[in-house]
Amino acid sequence: MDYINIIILALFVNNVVLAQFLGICPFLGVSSKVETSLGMGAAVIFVMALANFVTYMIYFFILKPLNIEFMQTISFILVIAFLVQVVELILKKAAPSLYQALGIYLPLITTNCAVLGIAILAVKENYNMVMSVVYASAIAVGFTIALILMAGIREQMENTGYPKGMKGFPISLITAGLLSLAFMGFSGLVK
Amino acid sequence: MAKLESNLKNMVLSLVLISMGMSAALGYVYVLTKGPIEKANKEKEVEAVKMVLPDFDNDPVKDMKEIDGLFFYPASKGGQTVGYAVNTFTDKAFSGKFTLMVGFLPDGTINKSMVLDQKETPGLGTKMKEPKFYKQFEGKNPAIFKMMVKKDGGEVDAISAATISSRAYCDAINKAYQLFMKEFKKDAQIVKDSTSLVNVNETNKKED
Amino acid sequence: MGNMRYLLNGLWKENPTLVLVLGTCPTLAVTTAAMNGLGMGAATTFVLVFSNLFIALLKNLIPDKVRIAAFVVIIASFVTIVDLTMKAFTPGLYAALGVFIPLIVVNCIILGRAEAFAQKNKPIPAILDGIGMGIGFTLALTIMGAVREILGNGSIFDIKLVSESTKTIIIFILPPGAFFTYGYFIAIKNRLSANK
Amino acid sequence: MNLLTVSGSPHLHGDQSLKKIMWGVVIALVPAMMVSFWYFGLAAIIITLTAVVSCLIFEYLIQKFLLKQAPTITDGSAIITGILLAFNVPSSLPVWQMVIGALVAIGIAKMSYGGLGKNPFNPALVGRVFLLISFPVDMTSWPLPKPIWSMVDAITGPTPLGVLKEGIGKGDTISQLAAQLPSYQDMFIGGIGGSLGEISAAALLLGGLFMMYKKIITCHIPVSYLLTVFVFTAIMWQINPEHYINPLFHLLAGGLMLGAIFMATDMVTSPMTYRGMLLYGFGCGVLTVLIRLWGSYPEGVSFAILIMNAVVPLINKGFKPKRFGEVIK
Amino acid sequence: MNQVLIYAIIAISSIGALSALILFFVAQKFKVIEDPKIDEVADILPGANCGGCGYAGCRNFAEAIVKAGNLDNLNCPVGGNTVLKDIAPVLGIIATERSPQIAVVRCSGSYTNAPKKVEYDGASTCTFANNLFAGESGCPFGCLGLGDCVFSCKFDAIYIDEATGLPVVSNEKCVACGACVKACPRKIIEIRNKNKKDRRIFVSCINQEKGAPAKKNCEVACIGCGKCMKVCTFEAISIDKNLAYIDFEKCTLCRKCVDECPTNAIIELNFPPRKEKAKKEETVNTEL
Amino acid sequence: MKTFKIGGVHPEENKLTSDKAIEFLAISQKICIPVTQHLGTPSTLVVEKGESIKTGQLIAKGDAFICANVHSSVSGKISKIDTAIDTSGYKKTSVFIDVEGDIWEETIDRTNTINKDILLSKEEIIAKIKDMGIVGLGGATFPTHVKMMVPNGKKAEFLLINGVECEPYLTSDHRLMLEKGEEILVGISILKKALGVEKAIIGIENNKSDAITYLTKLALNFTGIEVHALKIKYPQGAEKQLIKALLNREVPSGKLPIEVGCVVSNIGTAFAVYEAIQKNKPLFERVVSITGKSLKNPSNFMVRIGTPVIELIEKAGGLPDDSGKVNSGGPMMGKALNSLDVPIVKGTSGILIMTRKESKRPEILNCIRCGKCITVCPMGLEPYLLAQLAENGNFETSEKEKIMDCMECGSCQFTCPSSRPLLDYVRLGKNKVGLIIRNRANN
Amino acid sequence: MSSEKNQICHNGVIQNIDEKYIYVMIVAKSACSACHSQAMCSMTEMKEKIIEINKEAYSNYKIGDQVEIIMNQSMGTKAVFLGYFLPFIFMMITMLTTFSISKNEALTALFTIMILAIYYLLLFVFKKQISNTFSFKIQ
Ligand SMILES: Cc1cc2nc3c(=O)[nH]c(=O)nc-3n(C[C@H](O)[C@H](O)[C@H](O)COP(=O)(O)O)c2cc1C
Ligand SMILES: Cc1cc2nc3c(=O)[nH]c(=O)nc-3n(C[C@H](O)[C@H](O)[C@H](O)COP(=O)(O)O)c2cc1C
Ligand SMILES: Cc1cc2nc3c(=O)[nH]c(=O)nc-3n(C[C@H](O)[C@H](O)[C@H](O)COP(=O)(O)O)c2cc1C
Ligand SMILES: Cc1cc2nc3c(=O)[nH]c(=O)nc-3n(C[C@H](O)[C@H](O)[C@H](O)CO)c2cc1C
Ligand code: SF4
Ligand code: SF4
Ligand code: SF4
Ligand code: SF4
Ligand code: FES
Repeated sequence: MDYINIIILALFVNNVVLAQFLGICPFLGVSSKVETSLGMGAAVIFVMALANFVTYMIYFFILKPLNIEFMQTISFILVIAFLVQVVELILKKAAPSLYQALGIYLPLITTNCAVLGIAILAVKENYNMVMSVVYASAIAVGFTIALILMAGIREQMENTGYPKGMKGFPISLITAGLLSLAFMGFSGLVK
Repeated sequence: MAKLESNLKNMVLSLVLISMGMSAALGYVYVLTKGPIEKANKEKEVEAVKMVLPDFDNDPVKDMKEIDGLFFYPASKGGQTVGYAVNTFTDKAFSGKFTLMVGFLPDGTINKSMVLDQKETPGLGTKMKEPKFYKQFEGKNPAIFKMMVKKDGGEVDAISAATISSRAYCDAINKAYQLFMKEFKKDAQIVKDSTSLVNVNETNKKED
Repeated sequence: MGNMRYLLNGLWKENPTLVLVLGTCPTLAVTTAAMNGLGMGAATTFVLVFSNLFIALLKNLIPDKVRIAAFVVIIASFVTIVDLTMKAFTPGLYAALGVFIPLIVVNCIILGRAEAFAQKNKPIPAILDGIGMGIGFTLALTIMGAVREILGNGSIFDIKLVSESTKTIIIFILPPGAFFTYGYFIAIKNRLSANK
Repeated sequence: MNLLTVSGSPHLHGDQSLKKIMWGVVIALVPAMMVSFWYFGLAAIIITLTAVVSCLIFEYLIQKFLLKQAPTITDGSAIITGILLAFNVPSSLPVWQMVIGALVAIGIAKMSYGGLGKNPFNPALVGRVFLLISFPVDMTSWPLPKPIWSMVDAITGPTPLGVLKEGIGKGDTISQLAAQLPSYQDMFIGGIGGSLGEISAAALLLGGLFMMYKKIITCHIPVSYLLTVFVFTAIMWQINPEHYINPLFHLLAGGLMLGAIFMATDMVTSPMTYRGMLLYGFGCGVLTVLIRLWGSYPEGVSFAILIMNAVVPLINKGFKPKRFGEVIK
Repeated sequence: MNQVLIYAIIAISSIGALSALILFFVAQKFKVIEDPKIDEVADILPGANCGGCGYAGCRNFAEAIVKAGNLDNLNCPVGGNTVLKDIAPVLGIIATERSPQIAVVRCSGSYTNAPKKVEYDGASTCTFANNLFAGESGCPFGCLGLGDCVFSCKFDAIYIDEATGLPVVSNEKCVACGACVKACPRKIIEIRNKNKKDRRIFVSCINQEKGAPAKKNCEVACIGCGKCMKVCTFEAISIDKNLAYIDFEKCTLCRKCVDECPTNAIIELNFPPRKEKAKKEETVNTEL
Repeated sequence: MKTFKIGGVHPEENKLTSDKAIEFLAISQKICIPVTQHLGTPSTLVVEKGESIKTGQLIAKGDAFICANVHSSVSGKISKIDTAIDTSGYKKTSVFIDVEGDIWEETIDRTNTINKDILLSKEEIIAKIKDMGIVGLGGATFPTHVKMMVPNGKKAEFLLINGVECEPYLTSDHRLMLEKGEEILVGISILKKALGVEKAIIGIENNKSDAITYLTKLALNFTGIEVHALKIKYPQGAEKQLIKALLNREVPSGKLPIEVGCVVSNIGTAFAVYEAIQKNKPLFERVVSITGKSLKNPSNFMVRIGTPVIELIEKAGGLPDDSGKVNSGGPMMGKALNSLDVPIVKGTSGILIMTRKESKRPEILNCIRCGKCITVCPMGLEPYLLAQLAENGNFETSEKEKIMDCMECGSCQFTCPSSRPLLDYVRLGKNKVGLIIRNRANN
Repeated sequence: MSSEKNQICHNGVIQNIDEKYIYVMIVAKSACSACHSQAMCSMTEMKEKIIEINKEAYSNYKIGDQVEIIMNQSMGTKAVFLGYFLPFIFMMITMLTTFSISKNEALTALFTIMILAIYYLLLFVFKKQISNTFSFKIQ
């Protein structure tokens, strides 16, 4: 039941955004509309899973055998940046129309430090390949959940209006704080 | 100087050159820091062992033994065993797992203990790093000291609002103690009654 | 000399934490204590200054299309250097900052990018801007760390300000407290700037 | 001569008003308040007063000086927040902590968003959870009720849910714990350990019925909430009655009644259509049981409601009323 | 140790080479077909995205400028002439001078001039009130005073004067973006030349009723008597539908018409006071 | 008892004048008849200043498709043709007549005999309805002859007669049913013939039980006319709600009643049709309730079109001192008048004088998302959201949220505990969205 | 009318027209415009995207025209499904099954990459059909 544990932990108890503080920038940036955040979420899930898959291979098939684990950061970030472009390229080649419909989310993902952060954490936790990918996907789903909840609240706020002084980041951060407060209720769900 | 044009040759060349330069620099820094990093890591270990045991003159890290996931560091002074430091852990903690270093005197009495690595809640679970909590274990022999929080019928004063962490602390020490007794029973003096325990404590104090 | 303004820019007007709101993750994650904020700020400043310098120097050697890739390599290298150095010489701080040291790379790509994009290609302004941004970041993080540490732990730079038994508002060193502190910090900054 | 007034239709207004609603809730809270005063004595009165007064003061100050709005403290909503905040803490809570709780409830949860009606999260619950996390020791030491008008420190003891969590955590079975648990009659009428407002299910139900009679709330949320908790716990109970206690206990213990009747029904932070309300109640129920049975907190009501508060905008977006003339396929 | 160094160099260099290849590929594939001038122009524009130029945002405006290739009939109200001057070299042309403009409220139906006949009690929006009724004063052309213009202004340049119930435009803040003109359901606000020292002369009324009914609701209504037209030597004044209008391109600010108007419907702003006629009753004075 | 399913409110009924018989109001000396009194294209004037005219003479002609004739309600001399303010205070072209005597057109049958035989054919009936300037008297003043012309491909199955009068205070339809029951039933038979339907149903709310009994008894003598009692609930009189209540059919969004085989007409319209067809009498007078809590003498008057409102008020005891608002129509849908000099028009079903206290709206507070407005909206809309969207200028979303379905019944604003001006903003939104839709259609 | 509800609209400028397609350049705004780091976002150099639209029925446009192109929201959901979600599912399934059977990471990696390659190959093969479902329209 390790997998279930990992998943629940990643989704709720240690939600990336609300408890681990990764991927805050897109969380604050792309959470103004529910529809957009859904699309962004799906892209993040795929890219995170793929990125962890690839960085796992880089780490255990290249860096570790060669004894150059210290190159982790530099190789991971390069790999992730190019992975995103490759996905873009493949999509463009394989299904141009599809690519047109959703390519806009991809570039944003690279500036998301969750992708790199989770890749590094997965290596640190010594997960095996499958676990590492499952972990990354669950984390990304957790990200999507937080993103959608936030987007819902922000859409509502746009309609009701809120104080001028809180406009923009302050109100988003306070809302994120309250969400994170609520999510603390999940603590201890899995040990 | 004019900017280089973006053709294939220039692009590959410049990127490869930059990569080479940077990775060379990196490799160099790695080589430079490798020693200090290892030293720092080792120092942390030795430091911890020193913290929990009386004076010794051997290199416990060299003699370290791993048994069932716990690490035993035997310490001796002048060839005479003065105790064992055990790197133990618990996964019953509030936030998963934490690791402790606990020092046993040859008779199984706890000399000192310290937290190595933990993820407990700041301000709650982390209170176990405060003397008020860990002092209560010092000089106690688990054979006669009920290594449980009072709520569970033991003798340990739990940290308020962090019973779970306190319980886990006991669990980690107990785990170390059990294994220690199993593996090193042969050369440990088993304490029979509390009087001799007091004596042992007194001898300890003198040594300090 | 007009170069001073590059330096001051990052301190207040374009403070990376409070105005540009970049590098939010480390800002929220490591400010549980003033010391951590200071450490993180110093590490970032180092990377920022050196990568700015390198990029400014190498600018003309790098064809446009591989600019980003080259920047990534340069920045990631400096980050790794910081990472290794901290691991070797300040292991305690290194443990506290954890995964957020390697993540400097992501933030610096964004910050450095602004630098490169603005075509401020002279090394001196580039360094000054890096220093300004770095100090701005460090100051913001340290102050936030101090506030959270005082409220949540009753101490500052690990020096206890209140007696052991005094109850502190623990939530400030937990995730929700991070969001609240950051949110109101920006609100206050906005208000101060607006009054000018 | 008096000028005639011109305005768009309608020219009539019904007899519902915000003030009537809010003061109606205050009245509905009175029975439970009386019970708490009876059992916890002067301490309860002090805590309640502190909470209410500080909520009012903070609301006034923030509106006046920060938001520059006309203060609206007479609308009664801050009083409700104050009372409910007090209802959610033990009577032994230090007064200064209560003031911090009120500041958080009003300052962070309500006024940051612009005041009444705009907050996505329930202010009283935000205040409560903030206190719970910040001061876990004080927030979980419950004075046992003793109906004397005195300030003498009461003995602290665990709540029924606390006993249960502790016991099950140690590996005890329900029958072993039965002796430590209060009778259902006590739990219904009052006189068990706990926060001010949660000790008497009867008084809370009375308030709830009053609010339904006055059409302040509808039955959708409380019923679906309580029913979900009942069914879920009943299933677990059937599976292993020695590990999971019976559903009746869950209904009566802790803040469930208080939460289901007074806090989950806060109209500002709950869905607007009946179908949405049913889903919301269901969600609250499931989360409450999850946290109670498997989480690290003995009580999950506050967190469950707060988490569902976050989902409310999505529910409102997804559950529209049935439009007239809409063809249902 | 050396081995590690070599591995590191090889590994990263090969990743570097690979990425350069991919990037080259990508760069080839996705050449952006865009006139670089657009970026240049967009950089010069103020970036307020106010829409005053008639385009959805500054970038759209930049596109339009580059597409048009000249600056005729294009104007950025926020940046004004300086911006256009800066843009001109990008396009390789010389900018034509444009006189600065400002929003002008053409109604003087204050509480005293046009007393309330009924009281309005409803949502504070001019657009709705305009649909509902003629207005509190009964003038079906006059300002409703509910501030749709105020809400539409992005520059805080307009506010409702409590004493008169009429909007007042700030000389300094208004950038003549025209948002308020669009917002006003009665088309009371007009963008006019700012002139030297912000001096302006205009007919502060748009009531097209005949004299008597117009005067019935408001003392300072234009009754279309034509006296001002006769006195104007520059043919700047025209009368249409019982209403005088002063063409700001032709007006020379001689102020003759102001004295002539029997209802004081013509307003002069920011002129030094005159000796003989210093006691003009209702000069809607903006701040300053 | 039947009623519609979703939404609705129940304001205090206050039918002060339900037992006041209809009185004829003496003809005023100064009559001012607006040239356009219906929904649709304006009519064109056919008389000139100085001309002498008779009661019932045509003064404006409706040529366009949705347009109606206007007839003089008095005899005398046209003193001027000028603009006069309408209920909103805007000026509309009107005919001013100096009254001299009361000389009717000769063709009009002024006897009281009830004429039951319908001699005209379907087409002739419609043509005559058109001639006589009949418009719907239920409030919308939609030209009735247009309604009778069922579009190709659609078939009318039922004629529903709206005797609901769900607005508080108003009693003109109620009195008409009691006093002119027989005529109304003949009128209904005429409409049935014009539409070619077999069945007509009269829906009456239960607070008019005397009318229900009376009409039920009378209807026995007519074929295919039924009377149904309805539960008291506002806005049951709205046609979509009435159809839902009587037939349990729902008119789809944006569609007309004919989509579900119905045509809805008001009681007053049926009576006007009777007079037009059987008596040759154009629509130039109507029943108006004048009512209000502090009014001395609330009454039901038969009033000539063009009579100034102030005359009715004088007749009913004068304007009370504490008057705060004078409405044309009921308190829920009526329009507040800017001036008491405006004339009674075809669409005026009542004049309601509200006291100062009643007419002041309560203070507007923040929306507390209580959802009560959603619960009461008979169209299943979310008024709080529509109002917010309109306030923020987000009209695209408003359209998607079906703002155009709102029929402006005001139930939402009536109920809102924060007394938000919901309908004000919804109207604003409808106005803008309507413009957007029209622009789109034109492109 | 009814389809208006769920549409994604973009403003764009016609860049080019050939026999079959109209090429419209759009500014990728929906996500980026909301993001505060957009000014600095650079990982790809494209803030603009070129969209191909089947030419039939739109013959009267010329280069430089400002147009609005629309796509159904449901199509967007479908696109996300096809582009990200389905490959993700395939990837997970392959990985889990291969690993639980073989317990060999290298093999698992190989299979997973293969499956992804096959998936995109399939997308490539069915390019035509897909582009029919996902075509944009000019409004
Ligand atoms: C945010 C938060 C963090 C907590 N962290 C810990 C912790 O680290 N260690 C712990 O033992 N209990 C922790 N607790 C408290 C437990 O949930 C539980 O209440 C406690 O262990 C049992 O209470 P007691 O010690 O008073 O019996 C935490 C509670 C909260 C609200
Ligand atoms: C533009 C328009 C066209 C209409 N066309 C018809 C029609 O062809 N047939 C019909 O029976 N009613 C027609 N109606 C009348 C409406 O169904 C309705 O009876 C009228 O608007 C008055 O209804 P109300 O008082 O509920 O608002 C039309 C109404 C409008 C506004
Ligand atoms: C909210 C609302 C309430 C209405 N109430 C009534 C009513 O009580 N009686 C009535 O005859 N018409 C009422 N109407 C008008 C009817 O919808 C419909 O227009 C009328 O019955 C059609 O008949 P007519 O064309 O003969 O007027 C109401 C309309 C609305 C929108
Ligand atoms: C039925 C009902 C329940 C309420 N419950 C709460 C509550 O749980 N917490 C609270 O702070 N305010 C409550 N209020 C008051 C008010 O709605 C609340 O302060 C708003 O959330 C503030 O915007 C309640 C009001 C009503 C009418
Ligand atoms: S006053 Fe009008 S024209 Fe002037 S800036 Fe404001 S909105 Fe634009
Ligand atoms: S000028 Fe126009 S928009 Fe402004 S308050 Fe007057 S009527 Fe309203
Ligand atoms: S006025 Fe419109 S929105 Fe309000 S209840 Fe009536 S139909 Fe619904
Ligand atoms: S009835 Fe009023 S307060 Fe309630 S939801 Fe509707 S608008 Fe808001
Ligand atoms: S710092 Fe921006 S996503 Fe983490």
